[in-house]
Amino acid sequence: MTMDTNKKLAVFIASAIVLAVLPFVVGSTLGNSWVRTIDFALLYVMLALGLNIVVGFAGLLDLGFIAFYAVGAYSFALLGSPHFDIHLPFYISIPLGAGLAAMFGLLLGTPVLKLKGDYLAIVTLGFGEIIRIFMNNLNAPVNITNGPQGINLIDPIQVGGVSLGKAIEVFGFNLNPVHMYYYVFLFLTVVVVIMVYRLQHSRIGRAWVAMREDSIAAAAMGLNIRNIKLLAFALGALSGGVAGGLFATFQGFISPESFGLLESIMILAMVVLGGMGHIPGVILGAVVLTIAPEILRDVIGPLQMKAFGKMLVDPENARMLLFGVAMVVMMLVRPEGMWPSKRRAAEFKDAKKG
Amino acid sequence: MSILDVKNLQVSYGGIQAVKGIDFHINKGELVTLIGANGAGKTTTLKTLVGMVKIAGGSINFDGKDTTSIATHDFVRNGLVMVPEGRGVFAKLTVEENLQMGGYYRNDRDGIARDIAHVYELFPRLKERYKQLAGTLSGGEQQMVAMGRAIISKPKLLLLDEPSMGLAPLIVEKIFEIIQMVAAEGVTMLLVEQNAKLALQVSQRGYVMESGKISMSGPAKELLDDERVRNAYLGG
Amino acid sequence: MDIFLQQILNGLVLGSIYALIALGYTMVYGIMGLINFAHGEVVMFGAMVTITVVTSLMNAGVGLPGPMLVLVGLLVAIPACMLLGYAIERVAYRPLRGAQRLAPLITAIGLSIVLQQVAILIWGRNYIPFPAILDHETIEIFGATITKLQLGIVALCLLIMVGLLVVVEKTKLGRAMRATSQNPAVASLMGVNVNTIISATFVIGSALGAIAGVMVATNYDQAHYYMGFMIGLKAFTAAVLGGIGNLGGAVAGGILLGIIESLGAGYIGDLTGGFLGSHYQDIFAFAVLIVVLIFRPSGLLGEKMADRA
Amino acid sequence: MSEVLLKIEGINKRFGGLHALSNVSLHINKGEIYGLIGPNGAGKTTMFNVLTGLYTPDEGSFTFDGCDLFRAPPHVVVKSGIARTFQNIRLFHEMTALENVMVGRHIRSRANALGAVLRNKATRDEEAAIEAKAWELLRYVGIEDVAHERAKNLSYGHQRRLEIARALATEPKLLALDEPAAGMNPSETESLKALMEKIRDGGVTVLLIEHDVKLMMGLCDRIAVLDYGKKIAEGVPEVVRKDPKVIEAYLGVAHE
Repeated sequence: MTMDTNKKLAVFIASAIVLAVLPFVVGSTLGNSWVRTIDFALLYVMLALGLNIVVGFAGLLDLGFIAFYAVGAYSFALLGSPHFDIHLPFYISIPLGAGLAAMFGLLLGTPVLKLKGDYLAIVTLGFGEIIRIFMNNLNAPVNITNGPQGINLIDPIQVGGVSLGKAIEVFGFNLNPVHMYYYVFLFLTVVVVIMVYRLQHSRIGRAWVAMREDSIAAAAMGLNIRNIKLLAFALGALSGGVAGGLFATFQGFISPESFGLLESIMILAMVVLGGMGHIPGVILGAVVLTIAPEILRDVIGPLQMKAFGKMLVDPENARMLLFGVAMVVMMLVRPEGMWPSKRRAAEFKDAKKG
Repeated sequence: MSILDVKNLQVSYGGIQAVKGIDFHINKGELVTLIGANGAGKTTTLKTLVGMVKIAGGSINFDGKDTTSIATHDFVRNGLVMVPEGRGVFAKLTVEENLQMGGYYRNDRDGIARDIAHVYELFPRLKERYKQLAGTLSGGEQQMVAMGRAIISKPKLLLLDEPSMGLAPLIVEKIFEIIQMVAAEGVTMLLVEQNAKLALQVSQRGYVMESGKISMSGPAKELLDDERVRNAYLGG
Repeated sequence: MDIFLQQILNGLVLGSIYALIALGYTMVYGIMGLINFAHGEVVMFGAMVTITVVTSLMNAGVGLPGPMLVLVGLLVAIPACMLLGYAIERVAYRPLRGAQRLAPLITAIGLSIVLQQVAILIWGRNYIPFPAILDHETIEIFGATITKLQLGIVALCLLIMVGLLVVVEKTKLGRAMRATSQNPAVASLMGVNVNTIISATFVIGSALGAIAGVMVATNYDQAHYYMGFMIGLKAFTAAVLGGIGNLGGAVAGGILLGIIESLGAGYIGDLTGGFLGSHYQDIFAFAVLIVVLIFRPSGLLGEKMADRA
Repeated sequence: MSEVLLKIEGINKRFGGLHALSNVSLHINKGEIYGLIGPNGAGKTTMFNVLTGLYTPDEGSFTFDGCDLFRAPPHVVVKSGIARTFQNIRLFHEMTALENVMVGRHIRSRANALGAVLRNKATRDEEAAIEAKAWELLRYVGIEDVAHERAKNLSYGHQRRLEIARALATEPKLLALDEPAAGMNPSETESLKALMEKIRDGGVTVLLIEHDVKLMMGLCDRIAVLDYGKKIAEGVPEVVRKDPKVIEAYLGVAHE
């Protein structure tokens, strides 16, 4: 309790104001494509916080997390697009998708409970790939997912008869879809943040940490390790499912390509590089890893043109290369992440010493 | 002439001082025993001698050299060999392969072969089972493997950590016979044991360790008759 | 019946390659207890380097027969991959030994990405064809066909596996490797430099990976920067299937997985009444992996671990 | 005759070829301090792991306070009222002392994920109760002044006490302590002894594994001696101490 209440309140109000006007400031200075990037950053914050429950809190390495995002996205797309010509409103299809994702979480969690570390990582990775393979191929003989072509024309969110998919004018302000979705995403992100924060500081959050630190001692304290693990899987998947639904409606189009292993690794990297188990760190990780590549995309090309007069390295290539190098270097020099919790920072310090 | 000279040795383990400044020495050709209750710091002391645990203070002089900066895998070249607690045989290697591991650092094929043959003479039991996986041997036979392997390493000093641990009384006696046989080969040994009586019976000198310190030392015969040794184990 | 035999033959070819790569995983796992996530990339580099060497030799007008060209390519690719394997261990694993388990896994994933991107830088994003220098002459066995090249692949795999077994079982190095994997502390008391042994393990595994990479490239007539991922994952599955850490298990697991996959691909349509087609081939590996890990985590030939805490 | 709290009969546990426990039977009465001693490797800790559900025994029977706990998983064992500590102290090192004890309350509390997220009144009340109880236990073992320290930064003696407080938080009827005095100096050992007596007098039965026979003699109401996985003696300390089989197990057989 180092900050007094007034200071906290001031910080809170200041950040609320910043977050409220952010899309307009960014939109008018940098252009709406950057607002879109910020929207994606919020989606990734939700995803990373979800994965953080599994990896950061419970200490279970999951390399197939993107599967839950996919389940959420496909549920929304199938329930709100011309593909089956079902058009459920978002407030039904998003919870449905999230619930389905949570069920998949249990489905994956149940058989792999006893696996540890690397084995768990590989099996979850395999699970993610299986889901992707199914999405890619379930277009025949019965067309469910429309295969590699993906699903198009997914319904935008409708609030009180207003579609967020089209620009509108309110009091002379020109509201673009990217602006409107920003507020929807922001709202849900705040909900997810509150949810994970409260979970972390509850009996259940303590149980996760205890299990992560010493599962034998935790079992000896009467913790039902099986249920605690399953809960982590299900709740993580739930957040992933919500983010997936939002992704589908925001993009209006999804295909299996968006749900590859690299995406899983990207989200894991957000959690790890940000600071596993630490909510502010994970948020930072998600924001940095969403925005930095976009900046790089804008910078790498022109920089090369200036320096060498031609493109030596394709920007996409350079971006991924930097990402890989960053992962390696970060693990070697600062394995606790950019903004670790005090607890984790200490763990890593001790590991280095010992 | 002492082959090992330890002065004011201190070792810390995760904040706890396990060894709190001990002095001891071992002369060439001697069999010395270090006894004490569980947790007294005996095993830690041995591990420190072969570089498996870092020393926090004091000095170790082995064969005229300071050994505190030598890597564990170089000790055997210098003539210091340890048989760890639980004997440390490679369970999935055959008896013969285990013995060959004893000669790992040596380059004289013929010499190793001769020494292995010698070990088989000492322990005919091993010769019968040379192709068997060491993990399938009895505790006593495994001890023969561990000791035979150590002989092939040609140690100037052999450290034995709790050779009797977890074995039935009959086998324990067998093991002490083996230790005496190896001592008769002229190998200098430091024996760490919980079974105080047996250990002192086969040794020339002994040290008693209690909570990280050496509380008593002297000729083994004297320690054996000392009422305080008895008390250190069973309480007054 | 000839479809059955055909699928068995196909599976055998595929399985031998899996087995060769699985050996790399299983050796590293046996000695360090870690999955070398970047091993698939070593395989990819082996394929890429060989193709490059062969193509440049051909462009330079060197008039060697096809198999000789491939051999020269291999002779370049093997040391290159050995170096790569050595570097992977030094960069991703050695500094993190004793750290939390997550850390080396993540550096290895990072390194995989780096290696893939480097491959794109060098060779581009497209499939590169294996030059048509090997003839694909087929022979018939009871109505099923197999190319001579494929027969060669199987034979070479078997030869290498036997060679590796001899090294591990009969040489001083092999003995030290086995001793280290069982008890590194005692091995170091015997004078074994554990670091050297670990490096040797990576280097040998990488050499096998290089050879396997070339086999994949010749078998499918092409190579690609991303090829290491799927094949690596399947080979890992094979290693787990056989019992990770067990060399014989890796071989058996590889061949078994290859056959399961081929038979699965051949029959899945019939089995599911046409609902699932042969493009589901890839799920077999994962399904096998999951099933094995759940019901027999120690693999088919692995020993059951005692339940000591 | 005092009431039997824990009754195990003919327990066998093997690890591969090793017969770690052969046919061991123990009866522990309500309200006593019961000691389990034996040389290193005698099977004491294995016995403990069997008692607390970490190992599943091969044969035998195991009833506790009227419940059949044979092969029950750890969380069921704890729920029925057996709590333990570990020989090599297994705290949640990065959690504070207070949080460690709060984890111990897990089995006696019930808020679920939804409650945690909504933070309704029932959850808040329960959370407050958990914290209050944890403070009470820290005071009980005498370490409330380090409540906010991370467990790993505590002194050895404090860690031992914290582990006991954490175990007590599960409201055990039987508290099983695995070598609690290991690595302690004489004055720490003395005050630990006092704590154990206080716990017993508070109505909790205590089962104690110790290597330090001296400590056991003055503290335990009854003692059993294990050697090579077999029970070789049982009874009041004075008798056990003079048993030749016990002396032999500890000092070793003389070499004829």
